Amino acid sequence: MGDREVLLEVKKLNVTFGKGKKKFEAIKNVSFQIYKGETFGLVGESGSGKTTIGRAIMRLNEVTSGEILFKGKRINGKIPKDWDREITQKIQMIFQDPMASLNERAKVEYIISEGLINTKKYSNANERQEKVRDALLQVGLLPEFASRFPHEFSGGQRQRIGIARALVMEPEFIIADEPISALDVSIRAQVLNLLTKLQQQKNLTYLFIAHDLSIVRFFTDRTAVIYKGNIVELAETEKIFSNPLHPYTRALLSAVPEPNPYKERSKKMEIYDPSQHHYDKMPPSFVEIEEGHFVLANEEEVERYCEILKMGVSM
Amino acid sequence: ACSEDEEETKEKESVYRIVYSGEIKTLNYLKTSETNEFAVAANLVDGLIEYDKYGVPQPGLAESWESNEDASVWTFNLRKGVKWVDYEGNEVAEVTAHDFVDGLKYVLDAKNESSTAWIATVVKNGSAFYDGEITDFSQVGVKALDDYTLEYTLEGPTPYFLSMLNYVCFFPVYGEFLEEKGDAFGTSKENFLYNGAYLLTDFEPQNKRVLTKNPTYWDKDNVFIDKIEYKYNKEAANVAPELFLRGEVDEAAIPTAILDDWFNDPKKKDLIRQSTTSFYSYFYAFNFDPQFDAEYEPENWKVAVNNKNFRKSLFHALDRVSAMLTEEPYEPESLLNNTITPKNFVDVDGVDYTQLEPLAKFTNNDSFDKDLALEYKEKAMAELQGKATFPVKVLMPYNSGMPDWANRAQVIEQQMENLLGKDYIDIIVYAGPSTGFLGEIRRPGKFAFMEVNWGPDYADPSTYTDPFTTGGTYNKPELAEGYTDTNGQPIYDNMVNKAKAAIDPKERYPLFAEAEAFLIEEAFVVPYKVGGSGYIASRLNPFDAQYSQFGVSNEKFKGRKLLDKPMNNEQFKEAKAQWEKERAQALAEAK
Amino acid sequence: MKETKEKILSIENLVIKFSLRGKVLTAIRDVSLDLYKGESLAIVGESGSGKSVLMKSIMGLLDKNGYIAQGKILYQEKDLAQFKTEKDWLKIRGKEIAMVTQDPMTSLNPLKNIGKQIEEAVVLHQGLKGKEAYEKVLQLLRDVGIQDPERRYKQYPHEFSGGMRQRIVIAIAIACNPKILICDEPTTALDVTIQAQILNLLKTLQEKYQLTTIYITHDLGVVAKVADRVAVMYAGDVIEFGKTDEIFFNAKHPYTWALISALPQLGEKGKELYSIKGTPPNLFKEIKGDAFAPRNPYALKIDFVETPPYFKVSDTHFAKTWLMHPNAPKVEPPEVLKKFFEEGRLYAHGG
Amino acid sequence: MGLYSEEIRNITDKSTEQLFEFAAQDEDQAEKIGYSNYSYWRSTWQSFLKNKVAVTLLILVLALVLFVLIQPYLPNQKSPTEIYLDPDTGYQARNVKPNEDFWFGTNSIGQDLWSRIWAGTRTSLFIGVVVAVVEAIIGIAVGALWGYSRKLEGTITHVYNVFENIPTIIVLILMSLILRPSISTIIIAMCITGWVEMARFIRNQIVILRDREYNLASRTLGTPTSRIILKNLLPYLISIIMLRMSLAIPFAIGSEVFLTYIGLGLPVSEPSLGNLINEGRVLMMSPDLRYQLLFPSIVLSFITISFYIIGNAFADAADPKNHV
Amino acid sequence: MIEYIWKRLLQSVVTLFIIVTAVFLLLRLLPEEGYLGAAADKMTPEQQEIYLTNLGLRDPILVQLGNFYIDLLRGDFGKSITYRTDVPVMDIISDKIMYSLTFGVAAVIVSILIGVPLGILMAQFKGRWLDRLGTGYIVFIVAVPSMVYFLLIQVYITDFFNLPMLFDEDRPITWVLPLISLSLGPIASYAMWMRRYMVDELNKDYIKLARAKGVKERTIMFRHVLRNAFIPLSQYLPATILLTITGSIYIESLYSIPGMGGLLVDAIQRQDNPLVQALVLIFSSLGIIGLFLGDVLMALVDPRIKFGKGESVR
Ligand SMILES: Nc1ncnc2c1ncn2[C@@H]1O[C@H](COP(=O)(O)OP(=O)(O)OP(=O)(O)O)[C@@H](O)[C@H]1O
Ligand SMILES: Nc1ncnc2c1ncn2[C@@H]1O[C@H](COP(=O)(O)OP(=O)(O)OP(=O)(O)O)[C@@H](O)[C@H]1O
Ligand SMILES: [Mg+2]
Ligand SMILES: [Mg+2]
Repeated sequence: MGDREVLLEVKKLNVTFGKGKKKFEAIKNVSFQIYKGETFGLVGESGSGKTTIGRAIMRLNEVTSGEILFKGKRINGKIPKDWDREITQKIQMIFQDPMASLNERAKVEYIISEGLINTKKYSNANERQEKVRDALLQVGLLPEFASRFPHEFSGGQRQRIGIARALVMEPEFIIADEPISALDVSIRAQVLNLLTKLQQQKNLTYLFIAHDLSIVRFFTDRTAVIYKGNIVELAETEKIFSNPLHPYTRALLSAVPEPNPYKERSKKMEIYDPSQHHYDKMPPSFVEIEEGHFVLANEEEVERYCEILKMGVSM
Repeated sequence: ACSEDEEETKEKESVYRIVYSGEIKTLNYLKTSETNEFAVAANLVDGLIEYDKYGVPQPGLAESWESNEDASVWTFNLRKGVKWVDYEGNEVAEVTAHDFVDGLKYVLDAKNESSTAWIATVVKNGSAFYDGEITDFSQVGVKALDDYTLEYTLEGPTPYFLSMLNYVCFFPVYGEFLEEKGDAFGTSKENFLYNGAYLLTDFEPQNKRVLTKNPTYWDKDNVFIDKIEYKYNKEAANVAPELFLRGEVDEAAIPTAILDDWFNDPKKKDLIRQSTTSFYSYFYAFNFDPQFDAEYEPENWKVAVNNKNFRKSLFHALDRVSAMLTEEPYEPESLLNNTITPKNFVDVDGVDYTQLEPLAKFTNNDSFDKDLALEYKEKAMAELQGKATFPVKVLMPYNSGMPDWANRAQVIEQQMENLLGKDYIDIIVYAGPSTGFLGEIRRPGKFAFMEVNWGPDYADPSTYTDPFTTGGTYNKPELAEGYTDTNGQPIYDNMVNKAKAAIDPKERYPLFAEAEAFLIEEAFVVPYKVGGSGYIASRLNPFDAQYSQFGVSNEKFKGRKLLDKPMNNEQFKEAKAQWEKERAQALAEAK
Repeated sequence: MKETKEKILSIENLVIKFSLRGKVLTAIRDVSLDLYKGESLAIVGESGSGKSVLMKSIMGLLDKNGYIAQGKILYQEKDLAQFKTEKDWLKIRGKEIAMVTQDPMTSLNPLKNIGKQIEEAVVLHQGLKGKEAYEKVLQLLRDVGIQDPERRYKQYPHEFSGGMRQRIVIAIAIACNPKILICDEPTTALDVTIQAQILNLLKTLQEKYQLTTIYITHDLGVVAKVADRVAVMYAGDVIEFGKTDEIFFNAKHPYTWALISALPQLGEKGKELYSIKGTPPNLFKEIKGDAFAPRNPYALKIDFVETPPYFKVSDTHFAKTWLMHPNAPKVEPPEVLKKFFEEGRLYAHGG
Repeated sequence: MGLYSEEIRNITDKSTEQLFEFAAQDEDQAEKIGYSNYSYWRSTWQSFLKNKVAVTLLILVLALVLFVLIQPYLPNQKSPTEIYLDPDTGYQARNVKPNEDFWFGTNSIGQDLWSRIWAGTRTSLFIGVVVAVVEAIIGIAVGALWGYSRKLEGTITHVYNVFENIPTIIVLILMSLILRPSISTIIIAMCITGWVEMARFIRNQIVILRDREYNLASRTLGTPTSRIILKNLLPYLISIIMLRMSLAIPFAIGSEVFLTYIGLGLPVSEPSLGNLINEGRVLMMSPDLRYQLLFPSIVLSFITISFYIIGNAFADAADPKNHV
Repeated sequence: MIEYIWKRLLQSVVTLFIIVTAVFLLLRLLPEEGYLGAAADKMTPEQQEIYLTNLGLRDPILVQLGNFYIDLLRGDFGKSITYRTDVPVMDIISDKIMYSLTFGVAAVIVSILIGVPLGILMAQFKGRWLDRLGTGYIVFIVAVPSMVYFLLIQVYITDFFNLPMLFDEDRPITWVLPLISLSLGPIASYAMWMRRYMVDELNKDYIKLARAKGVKERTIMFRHVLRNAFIPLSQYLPATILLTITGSIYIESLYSIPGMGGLLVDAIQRQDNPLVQALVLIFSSLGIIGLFLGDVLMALVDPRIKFGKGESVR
């Protein structure tokens, strides 16, 4: 597993907003790697910093310290123009709100071809049109939709347009920031299916941000759980679900409602109380507790978690 | 307000109320040269002399006077017991001869920026003192021989010096007070001393001012109006007629625009009459030094204007009645002036200056003559063939702040072009700036043919011939081609100098009349009209005011009475005829 | 589960239309629905199916361009559909029926402190004044789990997090002392952990104050957690209703099937998740037959011709699909669902 | 409960056997349902057309503009500056009441008011339109930069504060004094102060819009700022811009009237609504002559009201929220 | 907060400095003729030169500017040149400011008292006759040139009630008409803004919740909407009040009110530089203070706003 090609690496990332008294550390010393071809999940409650990480990779937020490497090369801070252009194209993003992320006053055609115009890859208008057509077909929309405006589409279709917009750039890496939270159940499925299909066809790598663990479980290969700017647990998704170690992960898992009245009624919620840690005495570190399973813990907790692992107790 | 209880005891107070839109900047009569400003001062401060209602000089603060042979040294004996008082009537000092010296000293001190200093330079060494060439004021030709005797020594013979004394620069000031107040002199009713017929009891600029009869005035028996209330209103021109109808004011100028309405309304018709004219003279000037933009072809104009026939064609083509209709639609002729010097300015033995032989033919004939105009046009066309391009562009600016002038310009443009033909002239009506018009247009010579005006500075015909001598800023006739005399000077300058050398009016005036006639005959200017225009409704009798061609006398309320009912136009004309008769008599008697 | 069966509110053949720039849109098409005392009813359905409009009509809070074209809303022998004046409605709003709205961020007046906003309801509906009212507000704040209520009383909405604001909104609804509490997507804007807390809170409050509750949601997980009974809406119509387990494990309408099948929990990693093709119908047009038919893989020809009636599945469970007609071909739900149903029933017996 | 059972009975009779067959599933059909063929501008136009008052006024305004443009070429038109003479007296036909010769009468020097009013309307509309356009261009450019560029924000804010706090009349008067009274002076004077409001307005809108997700999306695609402003931001502002521009026209005309009042307007030889009204103002006291004020006032009021209503109606119509 | 005020103050001073300097320089572009007035004709060029030199206009422009600022720092605004010769500029202004202040404040009060309730009622009865009536009024005010109806009001109303036409401070009745005329415009704009803010506010979610609570519509209007709608208005309020002090040029001229309205126009037209500069300083300061007070007022009524958090430019 360790031999897999690392596509994106985040090293000791810190993001701070504001200055002086209003200073706010949104991301604290976060590190993780994303392998080529996988879907990497990022879960956590609202305000925990998920979007901030995504935007830091997209270079929409400035990084306070730390490094972000794409294919081993740094992409944060000052970088050469060529490289900038390349990663603009290679890393793409799908946004949370399908309505807000489309320019309502532009035709679908422009929205999708916008990136192409910028990279000047297809200077010829016909070629671009062709590309737009392909992209629309790929996301399961009809090419004639190109001449319409976004608000003529349903939520699911809009999100597909957003995906098509990312796809025409022929990216290798896509950050999907809660791409389905704003959609209702029936449309969610459409979008998830589409993302899966595209990944298979194009060997894409996803960073999938969500707060709903049931979706993360269905969709991702590995998952990181983030709490107040710290990654508290990172492992293969199934492992997280079968062996959640960090109390916050467990709380999060217990909070997801099950679509089963019987189960749901018998379920007990765990509440995460950060004061249970005694980090002032013994500061925590991000330890690999078993292969590929990292958790934020101090020595005392590591011992306890190992215990749990051995016993194989799950939720 | 304080007069309320007095009303019961006394007979009804005589109050004259008016709205005005032009505020005064200062009360400092030693500094100002603006009519509306010295008009206030004229009622607050008396000078050496004043005039009666026919224009005969009368003793003011001077009880008597005499001059030497050639009229270059004048001595005045002052009235005793005249007091300087403050605005509440409290006595401050007595008026003495020193006050006149102090006044002149102030005026001639350049740093005081008196805009009337140039008149005071008639006094010996006045100019030198002003320019700083001499610093000792005692060398200047004004002396208090004692408290009640004042002597002026002049630069040269000045037979009309008496009329100059009617001007503010020769007014007295109480030197101690002036010194004490410094720059603040004349900025408020408190910073001012009074020896005139009225006290300024209320002075709120841009709001109101009230003149109240001065109880300590030396001649208070001849002051009949007890109080004069001025109310400021920027829209005075529009609201005054209505205010007059409602009895809120006692005088209102009636704008031309609504005249018809008043004349057609039997109730209003009898309230209005023509207003009296002033000694401002308006005329159209041909510019011999065109400095305007190339787009208006100054070179071509220069060629054309130096052709006498061309000038004469325009001279005769200007239908002045038609132009005058824009401001006086009923009796346009009454305002027209056929000479530069208006009627009733000076006379020789009862013969009005404008009726002197050289001028009489112009005075009694309208310059407008279609046939002559066309005749001259033909001649000019023939002579200028190949020299000038036709139509000749005639740049005719007007002040855009004066709607009447704008209208007049449009009328004239059309009228002259239609008469002379658009193939001959192309009059270009041009809107000049509303402030600094003269400085932008007339003085730099940025016009071809334009309405200009001139007001007299003293009661002598030379005041009207001055603007056209070399150095004048009007139309530079000295540059006209073909008018150089044998001595290398312009013919006109020679004529004026010759006139100036004569002292006796009998000799002097006809010479000036000749010079003036020359200007008209050669069509350097087209006389147009006298100042003052339109109609007013007023409870004042225009013929009981002091009459002076120049200076402040005629601004005085002293001696005036309020009518119960305003004069109508018929009454006005009657009274005018009467007055003219009486005046001729009075003048003859005075000699 | 309560078996009282006492109807507290009854909607009969309700049709609600909106006029929009000259055109008419039918948002609720002939809906009939009963609400029983003490129960908690969940209304599910995709976005735009008319859930909110239905609830707003109960409160008399339809937008100005909307009107009840037909039908009755019976509450305590009064027909709310006939209410016209504000005076009528004031007897119902808050006092009898209260509402928890979807968006806690914008539902509070930003310029009034939290305490005053709750107190307004307390004064209005509980007749308390001054100190008493103040005490009551503190009590309510404590009830909805807000610590340090004295301090919080004086704070303004912007000083609260989303979850806390939602609690305030709930406190306001409770303060009205209503008989019926409508929760219109009370947790959609919140993240899972907070959602769970809020739902638990609502449940406790429901018991404590003996409220009849209506939940509107499109999250079946939420339904499972809180509802006794479920009504499924599609394009302005209730197409199936029944007890929660009946809907979850014995659904009959293909739309309900689709809804459940699309749950990611039912999906298999790497495989396609079930999804409904197409988009909902245009409400401006008249809908003939079963509104879901064009997107229904099991559509019968009659679905395009005739609107199906409610077919009875059990005494408490009805479905509006021709598939239930005796003449209709027998269809089985999709495979995944069958498995889910099995599992569920197992639980039912086990649990 | 009785409600439901009853219906079932009825229905069973109605339905025939063969209807209970599966219908063929057509996926495309499923996708297409629920769409209308929508076009933004067409819808905008259609919503606008629904506002009968605005449409009527628009037609009238267009008619007015057209008329004002062709009026001099129509038969029997008089010159706006020619002074007409009374054939009897040979002097100016002053203050002639409206008659068949002079449809709106003449003014105090015998010029034809009918043609003066249209010439004046022409001038004033020209000033209004030019000012509105220039203001819009400068205002939008500055406002867009101000709102979007964080670097320039401080500087422009300062410039704004300066312009905002110099009393407008000072600038208007100073400009009119320094330059000559003429159409271009008036236009320059008004533009100098006019763009400020527009810029602030655009900036506020852009600040609201600039952090919307779709702009972030464009940034992630590497779209240059200029195009983001042009394509992503300005189209959202078009309705507001139009509204403001349509209000700027009457405002500019109003300012011209004001300038004329304080004596800095166009020369009388150049008819404009401003100086026509100012001339007429003097005559208000005489009932006989009031017609000279009446006509230009009516035209001015009509233009103002029309643009006001049309602008508002258009802004309403351009808001997609109000489209069906 | 304190820090914020300091920063704002500093900014304002810089802004003022720029404004005053700019106006100062602009004034030097005016033709010199203007300083001489009618007297110019009778003055010799030398005399004119002396006059202009005495005014300081012959100094290099930077020296003039420097002198101006030095005097200003000493609190000396200079003396009037052409408006009221040699009278200290501040005396002139202080004579007038009371009238303008009284009229301005009264007009603001009247227009708020009428305009705001009108706007509220229009919002409450949106689309009904009252709303239409109000809109009609607003459109009328916008459309008809004010100089036309002001004059009509003055002439006909005074005629009808037999009132004096001109303002006389000692006769209270003469205050009424100018005040009414002065208020007509602001009433319309207050009504218009109030209506718009109310309608905006009425569409917000919290109003729905309030309705759902069972609060009466009228209570909603007054307890919830009104205050919230006042916030956007409150920001402009001080500025409007302060600027109303400058008065209406036209009304002041019609009724002979000795206020500030015409002063500025006169001062510029007469090129009375010291007066213009002082007035610009005053007006600009008023504007800036108004803006600042607006922000403070807004922060007072709106608990969401804290000072220092992002510099809002309105
Ligand atoms: N531009 C910014 N300035 C200041 N603080 C910010 C900024 N952007 C984000 N934050 C803060 O950083 C923290 C993390 O925000 P982020 O948006 O990354 O959370 P998230 O996990 O994506 O939350 P959600 O699930 O609500 O999207 C939050 O507390 C947020 O308030
Ligand atoms: N004021 C209105 N004018 C016109 N149409 C409206 C109005 N309010 C609601 N509708 C329409 O009525 C339909 C039902 O809306 P409703 O808000 O009830 O949906 P919902 O089921 O609550 O959806 P969501 O889950 O998104 O809240 C929608 O098509 C909506 O567009
Ligand atoms: Mg986020
Ligand atoms: Mg809803």
